[in-house]
Amino acid sequence: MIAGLAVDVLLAAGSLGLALGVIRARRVFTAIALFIAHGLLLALAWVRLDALDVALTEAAIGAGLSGVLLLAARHRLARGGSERTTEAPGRVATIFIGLGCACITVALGYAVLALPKPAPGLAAEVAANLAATELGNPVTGVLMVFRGLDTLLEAAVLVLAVIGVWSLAPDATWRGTPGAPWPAVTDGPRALLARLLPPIGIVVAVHILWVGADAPGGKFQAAAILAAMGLLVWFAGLVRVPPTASWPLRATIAAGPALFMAIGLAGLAVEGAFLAYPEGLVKPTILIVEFVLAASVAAALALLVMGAPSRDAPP
Amino acid sequence: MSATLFGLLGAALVGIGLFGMLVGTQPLMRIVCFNLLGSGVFLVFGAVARRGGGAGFAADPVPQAVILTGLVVAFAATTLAVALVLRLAGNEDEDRH
Amino acid sequence: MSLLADAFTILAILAGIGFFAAGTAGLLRFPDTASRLHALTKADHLGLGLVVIGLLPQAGSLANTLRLLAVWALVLVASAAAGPMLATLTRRAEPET
Amino acid sequence: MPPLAATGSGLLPMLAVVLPVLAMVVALPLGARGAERMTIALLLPGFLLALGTAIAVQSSGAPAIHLLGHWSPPLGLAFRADGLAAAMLLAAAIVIAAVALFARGGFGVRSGAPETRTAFAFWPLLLALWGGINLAVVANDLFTLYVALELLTFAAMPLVCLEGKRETIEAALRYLMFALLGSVLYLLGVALIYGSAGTLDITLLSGRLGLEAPVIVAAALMTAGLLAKTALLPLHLWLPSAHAGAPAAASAVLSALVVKGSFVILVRLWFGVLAATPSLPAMQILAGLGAAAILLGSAAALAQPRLKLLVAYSTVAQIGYLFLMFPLVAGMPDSETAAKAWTGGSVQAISHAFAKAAMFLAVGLMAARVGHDRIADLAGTARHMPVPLLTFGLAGLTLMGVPPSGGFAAKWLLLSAAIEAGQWWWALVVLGGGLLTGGYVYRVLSVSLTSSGALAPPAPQPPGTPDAIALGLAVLSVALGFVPLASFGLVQVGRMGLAP
Repeated sequence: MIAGLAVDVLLAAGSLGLALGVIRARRVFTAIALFIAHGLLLALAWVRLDALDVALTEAAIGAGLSGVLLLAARHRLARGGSERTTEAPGRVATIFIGLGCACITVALGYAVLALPKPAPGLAAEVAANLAATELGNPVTGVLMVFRGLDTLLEAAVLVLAVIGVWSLAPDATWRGTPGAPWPAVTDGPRALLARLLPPIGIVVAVHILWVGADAPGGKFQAAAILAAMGLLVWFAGLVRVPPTASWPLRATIAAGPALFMAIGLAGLAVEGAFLAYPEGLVKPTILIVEFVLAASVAAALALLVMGAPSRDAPP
Repeated sequence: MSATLFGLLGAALVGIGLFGMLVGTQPLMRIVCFNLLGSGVFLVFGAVARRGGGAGFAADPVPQAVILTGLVVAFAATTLAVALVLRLAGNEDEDRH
Repeated sequence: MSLLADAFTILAILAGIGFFAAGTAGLLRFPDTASRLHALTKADHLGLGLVVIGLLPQAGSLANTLRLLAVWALVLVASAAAGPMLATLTRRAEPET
Repeated sequence: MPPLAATGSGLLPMLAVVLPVLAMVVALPLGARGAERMTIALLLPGFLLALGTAIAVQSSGAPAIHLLGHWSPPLGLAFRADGLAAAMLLAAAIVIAAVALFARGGFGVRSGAPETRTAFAFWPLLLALWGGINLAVVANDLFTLYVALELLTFAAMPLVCLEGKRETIEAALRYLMFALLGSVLYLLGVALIYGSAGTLDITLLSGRLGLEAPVIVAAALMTAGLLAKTALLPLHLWLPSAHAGAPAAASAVLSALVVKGSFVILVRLWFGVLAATPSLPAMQILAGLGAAAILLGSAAALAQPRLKLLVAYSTVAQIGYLFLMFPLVAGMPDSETAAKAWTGGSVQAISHAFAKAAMFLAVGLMAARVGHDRIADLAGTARHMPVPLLTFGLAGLTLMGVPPSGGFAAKWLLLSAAIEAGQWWWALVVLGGGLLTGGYVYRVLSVSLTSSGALAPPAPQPPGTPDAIALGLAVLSVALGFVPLASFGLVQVGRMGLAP
């Protein structure tokens, strides 16, 4: 109990210190590095909050992919030279903004303390209905069955984000390969990692996907790991990404949400409600959707990190 | 106990992230601060989830699932913002040449 | 038997923590980046190794044993890759001190 | 409130959400040409689904409800199309159809021609926007509404800078920052509401929340977030540059629909989720901001040198009218006056959608043919482009609230509700806003009607389909005023905060 509290306090203090470091940092690079460290501490905080599914996702997406995305962006901006900056607010304005933000924090903190006890929630409802989902992991049950619509829409949002990012490319290069090209490295640490890790990563991702039905894990975590492996190989210049015009690439991104929606519509035809799964086949159906969705989400996440096709020279 | 502590941490992160987003001058810096703000929001949600444990679950799975969805959506938002910033910088290069 | 195993675990982990402490001290006190990196990678991974060895008797199952070993191996690979990268970057940034 | 029960007609709004989203996903591998054809093919079914929903809701006098996967709230998610939702579905289907047909000129792909970047992006973005707005009006779960908000933002932001000009990219970045801040604040409020009540379903929440600290903080955060997305003054700073910089077809949907999505969610928040929370002071603040938006936005529009910016500032002002309904509905709940104000706000949202879409399309046509949009140099446009100018004028009538137009019906309802509620000051704002609107519309018309001008006449073009489409929308916005008031009863069906 005491040990747990000590860990919590250390985590919270560390995370708070890093967050303050982020906004005090003079260089963007420092801020990003501190932010990544902050994300890793948060992943531990999620473990302490008994949210292992979220912890995995936070580590993989919140710290990992976001960190890579931001570092790569800073790298490209540093080479390009000019990042547009907006005017800083004056001293008085800054003080007022600071006071305003402090007020929001205090009000929010008070609200958190004033939440009703015992806490209302849906844990009992989930427990009572989990058997019908044929799944052991309640979070996966919520994501795929009770709130399947949110998951479906979110997968569609990722497709939309890829379209949005690609649409930001200049006309001259938009049909090229996503992101700035990286030179191939044949030896050195980057090549070592790029050759050694992906097989392990893929095994881990498939494992996490597979156990996700009954234990912490699932498609988002698996997809994030797969995306990270893809990015590693890409940064080492070992693979060429197909151009944005490539049909197989586009079909890969769209397949997961399209299949999910098709199954949802089949549920409408057979069972009379969108996203109603066929009785007795709930778990197999969900597993099929999760596998295809994981592949699509992984592709979308990796492409989102790579960014719009650009003609930047290699670093 | 953990729930309250991390809920309060979330409240602090919201304030810090918001401040950084409002006073920041470099777009990339503001995007980092947006992510701090987002992590604070998710922590508050996580505290709510932890408090709602019961019926054999250590925490309420519904808000946990909602947080997962939210994390992925927030990441997609970050990538869009970064892509815009990069495009803006690239455009300036073109103007200069 | 289990008492012996527990004693081994405690000793090994304490030794591991000792190496972590030494590594951290080195990171803070050594004068230049290369020696700091040296302190970090060498001591930390010896430390982690001892912690992992200490935990092995507590693993309970073959799967957990393999997981622990995998953690160690992956961290070794990561630092083996990250160390030289950082070294290269510093050599570029602070030439021949 | 009793839990929701599914109705047979619930399929219609559900399909109205799912089909555009599915089409957006499939559009990616199909490419621009396939996406364009699919969008066009979906226009009629989409319209019929919306019409069917409206008819079902009107005839049964109850909302159309679909329970996803047969799971009922609080565990599951429900779609609930009440009268307001049905009316918004219909308006969205019409505006999207008009814009899609209009955009075939600019973003259409001939068979065999290579896929251009703008066409590749435009069609899926339009579909996503359609799905997003439909979701925002029918979803009955606070977190699903968050996803709807993000769907709208992610679709709208790339539309702003579709042409790739530097100032439009800057506008898009500013818009994205406002929008992201808005949705994250909204989400924070959602977390506190779940912590207070243990459910996210609006129907279940209504009546459950009192005046506790977490609820008050949540309401403030969610309102601030939604106002940033709706661009109510003083959070409107992103709107003019974003809406004026986008291509005409995109501006039309942005101004007509996207800002209405977050507005409808705000209505659901205050009259659904917080139905049992005393809220009149907050409502007066909202309406006060709305009044400021009407007056300052119209004045700013009057001062704009460029036509597109004028139309964008006019949106800032017209959004203000929507917020006048809040204190009027909350002030005398369950009264005839509240019903009047509610109808007034809804009709304002819909007639502005038609009028503003028409106006942006017309202005886009004029700017494309003249080569610029400087108001001072528009002399002679009346002779060369009579149809777009007529469109602008008709849409202007609705914005001013001149009888008999949809805008008149809306403003008249708001005005008389304000007087009945004893809050006569809002009536003055409505009148003043109308005068200022008249001012900026007249300014454009008077210059354009001058026949002598330095304007080198563009190659005379016969009025084609695009002109007719824009005109059709403007006519529709006026024709709403001829609809007998009784049939606006649709928007009263299933109104939140009323006795069931």
